[in-house]
Amino acid sequence: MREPTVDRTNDFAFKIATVNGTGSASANGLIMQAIFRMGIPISGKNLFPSNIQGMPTWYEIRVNREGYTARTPRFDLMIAMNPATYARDIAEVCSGGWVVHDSSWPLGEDMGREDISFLGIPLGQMCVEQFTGSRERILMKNIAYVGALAALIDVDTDVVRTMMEEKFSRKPALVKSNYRALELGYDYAKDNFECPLPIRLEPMSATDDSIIIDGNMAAALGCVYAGATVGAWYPITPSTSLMDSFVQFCERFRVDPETGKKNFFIAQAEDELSAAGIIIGAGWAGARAFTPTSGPGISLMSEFIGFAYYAEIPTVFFNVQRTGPSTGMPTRTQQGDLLLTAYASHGDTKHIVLFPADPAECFSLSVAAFDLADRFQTPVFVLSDLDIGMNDWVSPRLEWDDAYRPDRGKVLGPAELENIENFYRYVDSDGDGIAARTLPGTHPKGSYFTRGSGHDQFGVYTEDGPQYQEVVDRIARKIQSSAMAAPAPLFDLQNESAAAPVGLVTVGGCDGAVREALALLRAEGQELDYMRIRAFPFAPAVSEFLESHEKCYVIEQNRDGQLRTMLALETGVPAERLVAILDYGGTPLSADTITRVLSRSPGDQPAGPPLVEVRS
Amino acid sequence: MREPTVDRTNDFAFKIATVNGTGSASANGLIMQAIFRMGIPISGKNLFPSNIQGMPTWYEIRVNREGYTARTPRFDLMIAMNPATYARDIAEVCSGGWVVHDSSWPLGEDMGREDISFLGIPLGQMCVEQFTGSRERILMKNIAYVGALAALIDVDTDVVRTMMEEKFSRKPALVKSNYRALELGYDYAKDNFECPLPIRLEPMSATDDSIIIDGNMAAALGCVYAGATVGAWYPITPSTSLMDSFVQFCERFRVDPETGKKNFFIAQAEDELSAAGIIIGAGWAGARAFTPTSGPGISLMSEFIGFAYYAEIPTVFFNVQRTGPSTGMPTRTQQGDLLLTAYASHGDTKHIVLFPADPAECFSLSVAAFDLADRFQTPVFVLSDLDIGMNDWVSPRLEWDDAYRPDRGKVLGPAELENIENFYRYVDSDGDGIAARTLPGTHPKGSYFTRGSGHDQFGVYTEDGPQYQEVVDRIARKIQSSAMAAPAPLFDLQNESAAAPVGLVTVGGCDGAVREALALLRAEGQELDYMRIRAFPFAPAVSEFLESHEKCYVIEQNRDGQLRTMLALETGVPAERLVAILDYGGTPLSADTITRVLSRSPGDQPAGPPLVEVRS
Amino acid sequence: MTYIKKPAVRHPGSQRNEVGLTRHDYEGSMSTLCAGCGHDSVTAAITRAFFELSIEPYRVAKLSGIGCSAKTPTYFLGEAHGLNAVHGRMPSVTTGASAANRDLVCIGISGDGDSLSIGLGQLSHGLRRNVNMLYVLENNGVYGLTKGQFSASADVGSKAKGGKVNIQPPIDPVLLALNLGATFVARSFSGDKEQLVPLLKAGLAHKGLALIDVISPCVTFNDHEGSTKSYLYTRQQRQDVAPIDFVPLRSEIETQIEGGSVRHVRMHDGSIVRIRKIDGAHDTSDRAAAYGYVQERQAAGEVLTGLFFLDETSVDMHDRHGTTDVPLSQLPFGSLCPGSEALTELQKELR
Amino acid sequence: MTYIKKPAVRHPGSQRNEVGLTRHDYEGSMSTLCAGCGHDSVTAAITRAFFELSIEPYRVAKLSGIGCSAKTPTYFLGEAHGLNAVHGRMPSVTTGASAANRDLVCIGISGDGDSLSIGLGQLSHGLRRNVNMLYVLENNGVYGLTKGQFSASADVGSKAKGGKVNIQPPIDPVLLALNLGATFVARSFSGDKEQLVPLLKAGLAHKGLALIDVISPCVTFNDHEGSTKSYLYTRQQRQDVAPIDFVPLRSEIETQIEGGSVRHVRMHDGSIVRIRKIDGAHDTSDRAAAYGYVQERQAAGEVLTGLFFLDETSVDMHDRHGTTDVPLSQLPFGSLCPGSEALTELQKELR
Ligand SMILES: Cc1ncc(C[n+]2csc(CCOP(=O)(O)OP(=O)(O)O)c2C)c(N)n1
Ligand SMILES: Cc1ncc(C[n+]2csc(CCOP(=O)(O)OP(=O)(O)O)c2C)c(N)n1
Ligand code: SF4
Ligand code: SF4
Ligand SMILES: [Mg+2]
Ligand SMILES: [Mg+2]
Repeated sequence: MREPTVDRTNDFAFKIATVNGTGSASANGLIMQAIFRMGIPISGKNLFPSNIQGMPTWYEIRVNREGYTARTPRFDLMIAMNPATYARDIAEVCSGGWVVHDSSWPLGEDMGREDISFLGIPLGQMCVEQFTGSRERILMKNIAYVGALAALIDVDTDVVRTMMEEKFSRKPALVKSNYRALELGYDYAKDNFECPLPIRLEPMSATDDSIIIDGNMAAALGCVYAGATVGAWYPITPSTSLMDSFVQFCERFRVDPETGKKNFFIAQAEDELSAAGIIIGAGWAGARAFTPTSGPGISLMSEFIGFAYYAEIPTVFFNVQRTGPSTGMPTRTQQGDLLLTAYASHGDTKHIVLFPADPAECFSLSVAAFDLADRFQTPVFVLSDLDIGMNDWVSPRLEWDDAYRPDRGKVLGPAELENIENFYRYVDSDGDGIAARTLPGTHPKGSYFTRGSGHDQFGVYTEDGPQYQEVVDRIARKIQSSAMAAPAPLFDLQNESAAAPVGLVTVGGCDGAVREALALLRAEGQELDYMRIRAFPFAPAVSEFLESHEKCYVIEQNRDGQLRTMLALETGVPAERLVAILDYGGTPLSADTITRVLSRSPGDQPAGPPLVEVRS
Repeated sequence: MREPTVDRTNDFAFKIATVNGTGSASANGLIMQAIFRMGIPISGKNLFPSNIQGMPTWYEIRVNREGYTARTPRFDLMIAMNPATYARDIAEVCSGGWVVHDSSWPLGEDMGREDISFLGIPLGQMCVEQFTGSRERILMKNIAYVGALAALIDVDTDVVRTMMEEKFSRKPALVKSNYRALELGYDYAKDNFECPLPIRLEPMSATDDSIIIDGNMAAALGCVYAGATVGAWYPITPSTSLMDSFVQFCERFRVDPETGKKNFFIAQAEDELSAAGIIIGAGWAGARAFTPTSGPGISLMSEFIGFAYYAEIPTVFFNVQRTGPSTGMPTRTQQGDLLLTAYASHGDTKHIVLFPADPAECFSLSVAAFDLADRFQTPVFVLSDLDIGMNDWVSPRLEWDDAYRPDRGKVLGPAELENIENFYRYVDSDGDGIAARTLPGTHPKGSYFTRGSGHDQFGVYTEDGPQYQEVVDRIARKIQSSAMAAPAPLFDLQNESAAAPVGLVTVGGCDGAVREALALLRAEGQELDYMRIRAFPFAPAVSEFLESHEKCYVIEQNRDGQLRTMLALETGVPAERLVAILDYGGTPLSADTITRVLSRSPGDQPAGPPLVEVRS
Repeated sequence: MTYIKKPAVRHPGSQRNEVGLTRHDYEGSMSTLCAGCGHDSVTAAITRAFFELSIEPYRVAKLSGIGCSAKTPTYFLGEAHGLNAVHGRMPSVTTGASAANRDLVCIGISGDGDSLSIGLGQLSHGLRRNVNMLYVLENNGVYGLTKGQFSASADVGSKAKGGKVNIQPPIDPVLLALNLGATFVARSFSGDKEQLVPLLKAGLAHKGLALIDVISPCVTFNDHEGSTKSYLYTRQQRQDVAPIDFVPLRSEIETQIEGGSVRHVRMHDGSIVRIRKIDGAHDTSDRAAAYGYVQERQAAGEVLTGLFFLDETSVDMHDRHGTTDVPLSQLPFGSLCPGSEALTELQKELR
Repeated sequence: MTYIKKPAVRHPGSQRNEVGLTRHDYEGSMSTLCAGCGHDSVTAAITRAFFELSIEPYRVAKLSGIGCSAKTPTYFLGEAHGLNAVHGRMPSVTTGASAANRDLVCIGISGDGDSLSIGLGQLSHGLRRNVNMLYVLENNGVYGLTKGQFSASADVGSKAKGGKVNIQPPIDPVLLALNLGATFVARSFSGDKEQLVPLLKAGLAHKGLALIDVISPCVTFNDHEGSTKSYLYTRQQRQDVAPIDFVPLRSEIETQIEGGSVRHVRMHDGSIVRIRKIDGAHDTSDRAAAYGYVQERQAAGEVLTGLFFLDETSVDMHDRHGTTDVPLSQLPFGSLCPGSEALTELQKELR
């Protein structure tokens, strides 16, 4: 039970349970955006089904005045609009919390929860009375619960109304009915309940320099800004919106206003193999090219990935991970493809992988990915996930330095070729493991034959062991050397001068939850250092961190502790010093998962679903 | 330089350099088989190009009275029939050795090798004189060098003649010309050189209980004996002959003599994805089904492999490895797919992998693979390689126990289903991690829906974290438990009671070379234990061995030390205690590679090509 | 063996078929597709076809790939084994299932994305193998499940919900199948049970791969004007060719024959397909004519439906291969393992 | 930019083309194929076609998959960039290369295994995209490089070297391409340079995907009696349809025209294809007629060669898409990156 004395203003979470395809998504977005505009740190997590219409769907909102907006599984308020999931939704409400439900038809039970308050609102009935046609009635019911919520937690209705005006600027009739529905809910709540509840909002100014964006959109923007011109893809959740965004941005920024001609080329390929082939061909011919996909796509692209690795062709793959294995849970998140991506394809291979933690990094690491791909002439993977990619995040405004110029790596152009005796594709003339390449169509002296079969340093076909080894050994050195050029790990150290006894290590979208746990645990008096890895192969700083801590907890979202595996493997730190905290049920990580393991007073920790697995 | 005092009888190696597609392959096979019939331990390694006609090809033969027949890179004699590779062939001959060449046209030089003897025989000229038509002349030149060799090293020509009679029993004319060609070479050598050379043969009886067989044929035989009925494949070197053999055996053993109907079904699929789909469908429907492929095929099958893993469908995949990455060197060997195979597909996956060392194990481990696949309801991989699969090996006669009955695992038939209340596909009723399955078409009560998407233990689609986890956690336990049922590692311990300070660890086809090195090193007085791993996930005995040795050398044929990686990862033994000895130039491993690193008197070791990489 | 389910409660008036089952026994779990989705109509037709053919559900294997269409096998024949493969790979898995057990009645459900984009190779080679199965392609011109991108069957110029216009020429599965040597090729419309049910029944009776392309509108992403896969367009532009009746083996052949010229085709299991020719123009045994006719009407903007081609001499995968009659999965081990003596004999040759 | 190679030694009598190069300049490294392999003849024809068209080799990108056929790009145009992709995936890589640089003259070489088995999807969808490339399918009915298994173009009943008989109906790439909306479809025979060279030249001039199916016998595994892809069979059963001449842009149009009815087709680059009709029966602008004709002659056991179909209004991938004229790979970064101000503007909408 929550202590009543705690100030819950701008510090609570609520969940909206509805049915897929009934228009609730935009109502929920409205709430998220309104609270954001009130300046309050907020996150929204959309738990949607792999279905188009009729299945249960949830939207979770957390506001936190201190800016901790990782998912929390503890909800103070449930807007229970879906009879099909009513029982389990009620069960998720914290003791002392509230349930808003549609009292138009009796649900009967309180499901044994006498510790929570039920706020019945005849939403359906009111909408039947006020609106005509089933479509409008269904849609407006969503707006009505927004209204009720506004009254209950003090959402600024002026802000909501402004948003409605912006959204329907060309359809005044719609604005009117939205207003009306908003009022319906608002007034009913005001009239019948003690508003606001203790969980309530108060305007702040914490989001003034922020935007709302999802990771896929940010990554797409990164592709545009990095100068990517060729994109190929095959639709797959949760990566699809990355290409949708890229298309939109290209149509906005890359169409010649005079001729209408396009400074980009996008191919919806027939499958993932073809998408991989297209970007490999484009990379070979000198364009910056990318494909967005998810786990099954990477599996299908495996053969091509090995080709690009061995033939040394720059390409960028976005893997927006979902819950595996196989088709798995396409609309749930996971970090299950770390191992696959790092070592994809048969034979000896190892790939550069970047791990963005949030949309802002989806933007910046996209740009980095293209630079690394060009510089190291190899496929680079950006490993995002469904939570980062598809959920709306409050993000600091993205920054762009106009001085940025792409690092295209060693590409010999016509002028350089004119002046050299002979061009040999795979000769490493300066010892950095990288050989210069040329682009087709530029100069007769630059020609060479690109192959995934055995070749010597001159690019000539070979079946000779030492000649073959010379090339693959150089490639291994080259990939390893990328560790110094790729985005460095980020640290939050207890003390700059000496290492804490215990380290927390994580990757990608776990960042928010781990930072929150870090603060809670430090507040308990624990000494902890924090490292978030941003690239593979690991930089020396990664080994140093692991070596300087007696014990590290490796927090990640998969069953098998894949990051821990890679750390043990690549750094040589004994696996027993790395303890995995694993969460792989498909929802975004919450700080509870970590504190439940690490807190000194675990009694205080709320019991949670058995989502956490600790392995050492 | 070889010491002249050493007895070289039945202890030497020679190499035959010819041109692909000129009929030398069968001549070389003749030599191999004749020496085998003389009872002498022998091995033949075919180094052929990825080409049909006209490129250089080599055949290496080693005889060793003590039975060490791993490849050796030191050749006492070169039969240099290919002018295009003459220079490099000569360079490979040991000091004090011999070169047989065709003196019909002058090659001019001794390539600066004054330390070896050149035995010129006008093979071409003799054949032009004795035979007509270019085809016959080319073919008979091969037989003529067999004749010369017979004289030089004392091959029993009666044995050779018998083989010719067997082979051409229906074409007496061919027998005659073969006889003639054999004599041509034999007589010339006898007349012109001091025969036999110090490297010579003497009949033994070491091979009386042996056969000559390649691993692919043995594996195919394993499939037949295990009762596999469905095979699907897409041709790829070096796996193709596995299916070719299976077809032949089936036509021999599996055709109803009366009706002519076939107790098997083989599909040449349109690609590897389809081959995987076919065996998955067949496994699901209750047949034992398999596909032979190589690295690129496994990459392409990755998505399907994850499906079979998660949907729990028994299937057997033969990966006859070749040199990667990508197309790599299709006619060279490597152990480059260990990591890929063990963790193939996106999401959390782990697979049962068996590692045969030679054809006899290709036979027995094939049978084991089908039993494990059925018992654990999962894909099982048999990881062979080009050397094992395509080279002719002298093998102890294969044994078969007629009491063997396939372990079909937990399959509920009509009778069992009749008697149970309800069937739920993924409920683990006895706690061993394995749930019973049913086959389509058997009983109404047995029906269930198989899916690669999220499902609960009842087989019902789910997007719920805990329900999803229940299933994937059980699968993880199930796969881990296979370690106790799979073929155990084999040991050769210095001393049964106490561990030696150093262990040698290897896998698959490295066995012969490592055993030879072991004997040499022990003869030097070194204390060494030996373990050969035969299955993944690793049995507890594997960890115990690693833990009980201060240092282990992990000997394998890939660039990145994949076995070492997997050992460090899965056993938790610190990586620094595992030192990799890596050989990945594409030829079968030789003992030199190991002794060059481990011998106390490395000065005595012959210098070799830079094929070895030591990494720790 | 035949297991007949005996439901505890008998709904009065619920009709029973020859194996004593009701329509209800052929249903599956509740559909989770959008209300009005064409695929649900196909499901209903499939349910009816199996019921009317009196096939016991447990003898059926129902397979699919991934997509809205691929979800439908859960919605019919709850007592049949089902399998959702990976996207686009249903044909190979069905090939394998049928290889292992030739007695299985195999039905594969696929979508246009599943079959014509990622799965085009598998569809084509499945056709070539003439796997004994009914292949239902629920064709809506879009990727429904991933929210409405164009599939390879979208017509040039057709507009997606977002306004994007398709610029790629479509693949017509009917023409493709005729081209690749398919032995049973038909098209129907999800909304027309009267045509679809007999086609499904004939397809089930066919020995070999029976491909039925079913125009099945996606109400959410592709049922607007300008889409040739919409309810409206299909209703307006449909032209039936060679409608059929299907008379199962065990039914008496009805004597009453409707007007027009009728051809009787005896299927491998003895059942009869009666093909009525509307205008005498189409002969279902002439592949080239079928191709030409479909192509010609297409050029005229019409969607031709009906049975286009049926190879009465069709030899299915197993018969081509010469597989034994007993399902391979049921052969006793003794008939598969040659035993130790044979091994000894064999090894004499390996010396 | 044009780089003209000036060889040190001029072979007397070696003819030079418009860009000053000799035939030798269009050669590559020595073939490693079997003596007599049909693929080598195709290589020679390709060499000649490029020479005669005076295309500078460095402007060409030559791509292939894996197979004996796929090896051939190393044997021509040594000064062109080449790429051996993975097996069956040449079309997608070529799509990407052409996407990045629309000025590249793309030629893709493939085999029947590469294109009709593992690569059937990529060929089909490459055709649909109408990538601007010449696609040469060296068709021998077998997998040469893996030693003679049947490919998907092997005819029913054809015998492999080992005696195995093919039981699957073949895929005819010509019919398939016509079916899928290809804009240039032809067939020739590796042994007939007089027909093949002009076809290759026309294919290079075509804007869009020009598919030429070249019967190219595998002397090692499929040149025996009973193989329809053998030298013998092809020589005997060949029938030419609509032979063509090709007149490059820069050549004067010859005034002398051979007998018979001749149609001139102007290609996008201004060059002319002259199509002679042998019997007046075939119109290369009629897709349906082409399909019917090929199918009909095939049924009669004939191998029809020549140009079957040419869509003069072909709009290639880039033009359909509306890509800018400058190769994307050459666009300056400034024209690609919207810059910080645009980002600030954009983000105003994200609040
Ligand atoms: C390998 C892979 N790529 C992509 C996807 C995503 N995906 C799921 S269904 C689908 C398309 C479905 O279209 P269609 O087959 O036409 O079925 P419909 O939903 O229209 O019935 C796609 C692209 C996937 N599941 N697997
Ligand atoms: C993924 C993959 N599977 C199989 C192979 C083996 N393979 C190489 S070439 C080839 C077939 C070649 O046939 P085709 O394309 O007809 O060429 P041809 O040799 O007849 O000219 C095959 C199966 C491969 N290289 N990669
Ligand atoms: S999205 Fe379209 S295809 Fe999918 S269920 Fe809805 S209507 Fe049917
Ligand atoms: S095997 Fe056949 S296709 Fe390959 S090179 Fe030889 S003749 Fe040509
Ligand atoms: Mg569809
Ligand atoms: Mg071929």
